[in-house]
Amino acid sequence: MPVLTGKELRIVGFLCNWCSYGGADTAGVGRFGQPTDLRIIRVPCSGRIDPLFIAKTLINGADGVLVSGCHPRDCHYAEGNFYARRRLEVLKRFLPILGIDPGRFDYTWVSASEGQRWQKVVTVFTEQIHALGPAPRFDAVSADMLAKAAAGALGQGGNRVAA
Amino acid sequence: MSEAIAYYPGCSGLGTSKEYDASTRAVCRTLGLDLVDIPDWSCCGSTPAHTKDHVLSAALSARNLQLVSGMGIASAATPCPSCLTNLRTANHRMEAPAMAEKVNKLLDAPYAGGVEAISVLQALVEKVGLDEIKAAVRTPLTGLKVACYYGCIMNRPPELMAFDDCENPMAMDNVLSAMGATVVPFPLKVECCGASYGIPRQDIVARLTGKLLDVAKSVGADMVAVACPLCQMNLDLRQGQVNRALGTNFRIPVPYFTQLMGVALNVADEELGFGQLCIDPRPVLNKALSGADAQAKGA
Amino acid sequence: MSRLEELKTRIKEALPGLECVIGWQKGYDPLHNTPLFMRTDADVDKLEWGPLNVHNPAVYLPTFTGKKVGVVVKGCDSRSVVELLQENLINRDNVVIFGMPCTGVIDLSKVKARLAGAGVSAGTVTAVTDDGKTVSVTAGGQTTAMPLAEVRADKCGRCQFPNAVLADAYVGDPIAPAAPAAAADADLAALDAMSVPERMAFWRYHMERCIRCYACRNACPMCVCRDHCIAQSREPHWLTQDDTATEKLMFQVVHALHLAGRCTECGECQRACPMDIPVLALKKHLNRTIRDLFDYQAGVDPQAIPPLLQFKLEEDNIKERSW
Amino acid sequence: MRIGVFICHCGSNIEGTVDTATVAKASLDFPEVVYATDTMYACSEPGQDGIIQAIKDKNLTGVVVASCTPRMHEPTFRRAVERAGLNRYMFEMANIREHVSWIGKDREANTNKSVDLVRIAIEKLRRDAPLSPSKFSINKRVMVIGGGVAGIQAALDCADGGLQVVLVERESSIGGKMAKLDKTFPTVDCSSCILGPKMVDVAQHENITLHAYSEVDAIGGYVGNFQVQVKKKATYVDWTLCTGCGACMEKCPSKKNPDRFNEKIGPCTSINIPFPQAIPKKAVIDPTTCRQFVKGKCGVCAKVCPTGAIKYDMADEIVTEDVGAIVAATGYDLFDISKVTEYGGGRYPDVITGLQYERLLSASGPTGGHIKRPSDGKEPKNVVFIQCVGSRDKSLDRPYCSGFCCMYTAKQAILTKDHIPDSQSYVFYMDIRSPGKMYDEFTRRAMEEYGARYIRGRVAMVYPKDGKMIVRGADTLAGTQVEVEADLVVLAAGAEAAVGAPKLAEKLRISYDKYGFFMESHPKLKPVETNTAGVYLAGSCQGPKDIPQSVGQGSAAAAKVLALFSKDMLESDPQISRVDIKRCVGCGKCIITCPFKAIKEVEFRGQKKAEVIETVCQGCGLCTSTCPQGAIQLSHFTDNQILAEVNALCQS
Repeated sequence: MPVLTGKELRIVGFLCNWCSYGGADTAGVGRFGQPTDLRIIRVPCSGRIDPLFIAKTLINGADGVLVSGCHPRDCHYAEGNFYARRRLEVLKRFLPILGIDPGRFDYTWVSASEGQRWQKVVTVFTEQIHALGPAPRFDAVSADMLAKAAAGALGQGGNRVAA
Repeated sequence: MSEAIAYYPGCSGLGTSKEYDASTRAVCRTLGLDLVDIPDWSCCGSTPAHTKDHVLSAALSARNLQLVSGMGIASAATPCPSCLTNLRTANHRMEAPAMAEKVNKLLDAPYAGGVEAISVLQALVEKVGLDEIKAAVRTPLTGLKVACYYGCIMNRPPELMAFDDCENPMAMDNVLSAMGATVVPFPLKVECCGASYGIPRQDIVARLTGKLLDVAKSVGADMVAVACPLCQMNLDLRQGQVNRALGTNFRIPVPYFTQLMGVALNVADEELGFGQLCIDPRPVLNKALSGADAQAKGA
Repeated sequence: MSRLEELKTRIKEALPGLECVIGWQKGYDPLHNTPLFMRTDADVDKLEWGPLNVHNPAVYLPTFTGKKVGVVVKGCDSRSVVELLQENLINRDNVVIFGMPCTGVIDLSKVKARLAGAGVSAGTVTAVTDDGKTVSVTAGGQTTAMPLAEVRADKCGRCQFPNAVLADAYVGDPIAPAAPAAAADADLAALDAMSVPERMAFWRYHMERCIRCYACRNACPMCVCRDHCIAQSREPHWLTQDDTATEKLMFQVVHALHLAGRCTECGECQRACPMDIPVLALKKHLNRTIRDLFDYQAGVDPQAIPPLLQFKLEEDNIKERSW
Repeated sequence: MRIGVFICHCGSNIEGTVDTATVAKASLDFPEVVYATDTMYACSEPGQDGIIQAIKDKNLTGVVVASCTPRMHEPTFRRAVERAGLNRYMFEMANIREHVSWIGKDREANTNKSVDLVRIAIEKLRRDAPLSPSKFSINKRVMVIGGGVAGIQAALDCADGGLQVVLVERESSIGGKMAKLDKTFPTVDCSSCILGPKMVDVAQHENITLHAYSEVDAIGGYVGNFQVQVKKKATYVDWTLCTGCGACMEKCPSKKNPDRFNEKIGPCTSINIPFPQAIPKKAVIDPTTCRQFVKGKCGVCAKVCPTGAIKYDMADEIVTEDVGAIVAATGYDLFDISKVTEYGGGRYPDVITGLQYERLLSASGPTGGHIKRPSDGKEPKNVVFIQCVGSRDKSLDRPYCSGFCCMYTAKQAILTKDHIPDSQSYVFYMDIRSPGKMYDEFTRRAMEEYGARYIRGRVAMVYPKDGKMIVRGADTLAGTQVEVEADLVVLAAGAEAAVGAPKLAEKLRISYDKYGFFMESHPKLKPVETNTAGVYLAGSCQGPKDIPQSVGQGSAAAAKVLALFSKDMLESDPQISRVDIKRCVGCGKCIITCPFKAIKEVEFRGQKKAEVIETVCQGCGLCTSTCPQGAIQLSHFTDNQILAEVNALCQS
């Protein structure tokens, strides 16, 4: 029973242990209520997050992925988030060419003391994903669209009129 | 030769500060700064508009900016700090799409942004440059001790005006130094003169302006150079009121900085409009210049 | 002495100190040149130069680790060599670079399409000649003249590096680069024109055609993991061997993201694809992003650190979103 | 693997909004789970005993506890499973309190989410491997960087504890900011009288090696085994010969240089000993003003020096010190008051900083302890103090409180009255922050006994008029504008990170905040530790501090060093990266990006390979996400573990 159908969407979070995971803890200690969709995977540092994890999560059907690390300059490991910032930004710009809405992925910085900021981030991001709705699945592209792809008829605006 | 700049004289430029307008045009022409008049420009709304309605106020300024945009010119210069504030505020407010939409509904032609509003002072410093200004001096103002008074809104709020130091601006000091004048350090250069309280509360203006004149005198200034029509009016026209209210005996000329530049650049006297001022600076000016002249000859 | 002969002379001079020199030779038919590994003077005499030298010989350099080899490069190939040097994947002391100015290579699929248009099969080619402007292909007894500008690879039309960016021996006078392309290449432009859901359909369609042969990877000069590619490993186990479009797309994403900031856009991945899947478009898109974000091109400066292996305290073009 | 799962109620903290019994039951469906139960307080003694008993009874080989955040009790449970005979790393936690029960009220959603979190913990655990730390020897010498009061205290405590100490000081004398102070609050005792003996102790302590006029150039190595290169800057005086007699200063013809020790309100000679109590008391030549250097001729000091110590051709020298721990005590610098243009600091000579005022008050200062204002040397009668100049001011990007300014301003108001009985002090303040022993009483004395007039409000501007400084501000309690005609204006300039602090932090591989202050490991529980093992903090380099706090931190850092060195061997954290040598192609991308220089290139059968230096690796995993072929894996956070978590969540 992974998500509550009709109520939740599948949102995966990758959080660095030192800042954002702690920020999420702080939000909990402060009883800052949040939507229940997000599932958090703890990693030592945002620099540990290979963009491929995010691509894999989205391609495999997650509706949203949220990454959060220490604010720039506050990295527990001094530099990890600086590398992460570059890699995650590249990934965010790459997703749409694959057919994944870039709004399904965001990254941000939340410190261990910023419980309220974490509450806001989770709330806004969850709303954003709900506004986008369940992610179209790569393995469930319609026959009609596939036929258009085979005929080289994509990108003629036809689909966008229909949508 | 620099790029063309649209010129927005403001309503005072056609009325109470004709001499500021005329000297600005003459000085820019002499320095090769191409000021292009904006056809069918309208009032910026001045203080009343933005006090009443931000959308209307922005629309009044945006109309003018839109006209400049239509001329294919990227910058508009105005001599009046109050107009400048309104023009820049309109630009700033319209960065918010919701505001831009409301404002554009009021306009005949929508304004898409992209026209920078600057002061004539900033245009002279940035578009012409101090070196060129200095090179153009024909009659150095040697011996003239002048206090530069910027007024309170020329550089403030700093995040909006984005020019010069907001507490200790130096642009006019540098320009008049380049003209050869001795610029005395004037600590109250951004203090308020009382502005439009000159009508309802003359006592306030007398106190504030009196302090400005008092400090200017104490630092040894022969005259106070200004860049704002309203400041000029308070310091010059109301100097008598100040004297009556405070029992003082000031008689300090208050020319526009462009008028003094005009003298140094050998602009014809009739274009500088010194006669329009209440206290004619020319006697003090001539005395200072001839004194320096005599000293130079004596040496 | 022609430039090619001069090049051969230079290679022969250097050959005694080298394990081999990599270049091109005539292939199994006149339309196809193939890689050449020169170990003797006789081998050197087989060296070819011209628009049929489509392969990127830099791909072989990492396999010679520890040995000193020579490589003949087109401008684009030289960028791969430089990128390999930038990444410490080959040793500068162990590679001797021979270069000549390049006026472009053909895109075999375009040539084949021309031939098909003329009603002849590419399998019957008996002769190919070129004069620097036009390629003439004789097939089935019939000669078809094709302006090089029309059948050359996309990358050649906007080539900024027709001369080797780094060479130990350079023959001929450097030529001027082409005008920078104003618009995106047709493949990328087509993707740009699609809606996001359409792109998903596009890749789903092409991934179903993918036979997962890894030719794209094997032809890529920057794919140096070789036997240790994570597409096939269990530790780490990124991909299963399931024959699904999802897994195949994930492999393309792995390939593309592993090339982010490293790809010199030589186009070998797409050229090698037996299914004509436009996998290069993914890399072109990434390169555009890298250029926008970091003002960087791979394989131009041997001293440069690839952008994803460094950072700035304040990034010029990355803005944090507000919440 | 035989996995046991324990779902904690945490009293009602979790059970209140999560059906723990259902979560336990659902866990039994997951692979390799042989036992699952809910438990009242997993962390309590009975709770831990229950886990230990289950491990023994059910032959468990791995344990998942779903309870609070692992940042709280992961070490607790690791020790528990270890007591039961398991490797401590065969354990995972699911955070169902802070991340579930405390942030949502929907019991169904929370229960469901808890099952998910347990599931990913199980998937991660299934790929855990036992890890054990390795041991390495340590060099029991310590370096203290910075010879202010915090550094002095740290050095003395370490030396008294029997450690060899290397103290590095940037200036030619130790003493730091405290040496410049006249008196100290709240006791008003003489600063140099209480600091001086400690400075002498440093000089005389047999365990302390002092490198004055020196800076840290480069740092290599890791906890227990650092190599620090110290640059001994050229003094142009052979200190082995210099006796500190001062004959050179008397005769030096270049006498009008701004004296940095006196905060540039007095002159000094080009060859100089900064103050009479300097340690070491040795002369230094400033080549930017010395006539021998500037004009190429003079040589007076060389002629008068009785020991022939002057060496005009001296050059910088690098010495390498091997140490096992480092204490950073680099202190602070003052906010540049000229940035607040409305106060005119830097433009008007009679607008000065509090530290400049200290020098005017000090008997060894440029005025011999008589308060004379810089412009005309007159004794001021009205002195205005403005607090929070460069503190608590967002517009200057200095939003923080510098902490000690309220107190030193009160002290200076008191001293002003002592020096000039007919004077009047005015203090413009925002709030008075005096939370320390006898501190609030002290500020009250300034007001009540010494008559300092405290005005709550900001000053809008300061300008000169007729030989006075007009200070205009708001009195927000009276709701009026006030103008004070002052003879002297003293700005309580805020504290900033020391010049060059970020550069040193990068050499030390420790974090610093956006203002350049060094980051402690935990703001409450690890205030003098950093995230780099073996590097500790003392004093204001971590944030503004007064003297008692700095001294306390100096001792605290020393205690940490002594505790570290109490063992002969150190254990390294085994959650570090490891290289699969078969997969490594030796490209060195991990070496370039590693923030800790913890990866080195090695030769293996003629091929280049990467190798992790176990003791240096901090376990961030940046290398793992950098390596394209996955050849370097962070233990306990391997690609396969994170992929398993992703797959567990993405299964529908």
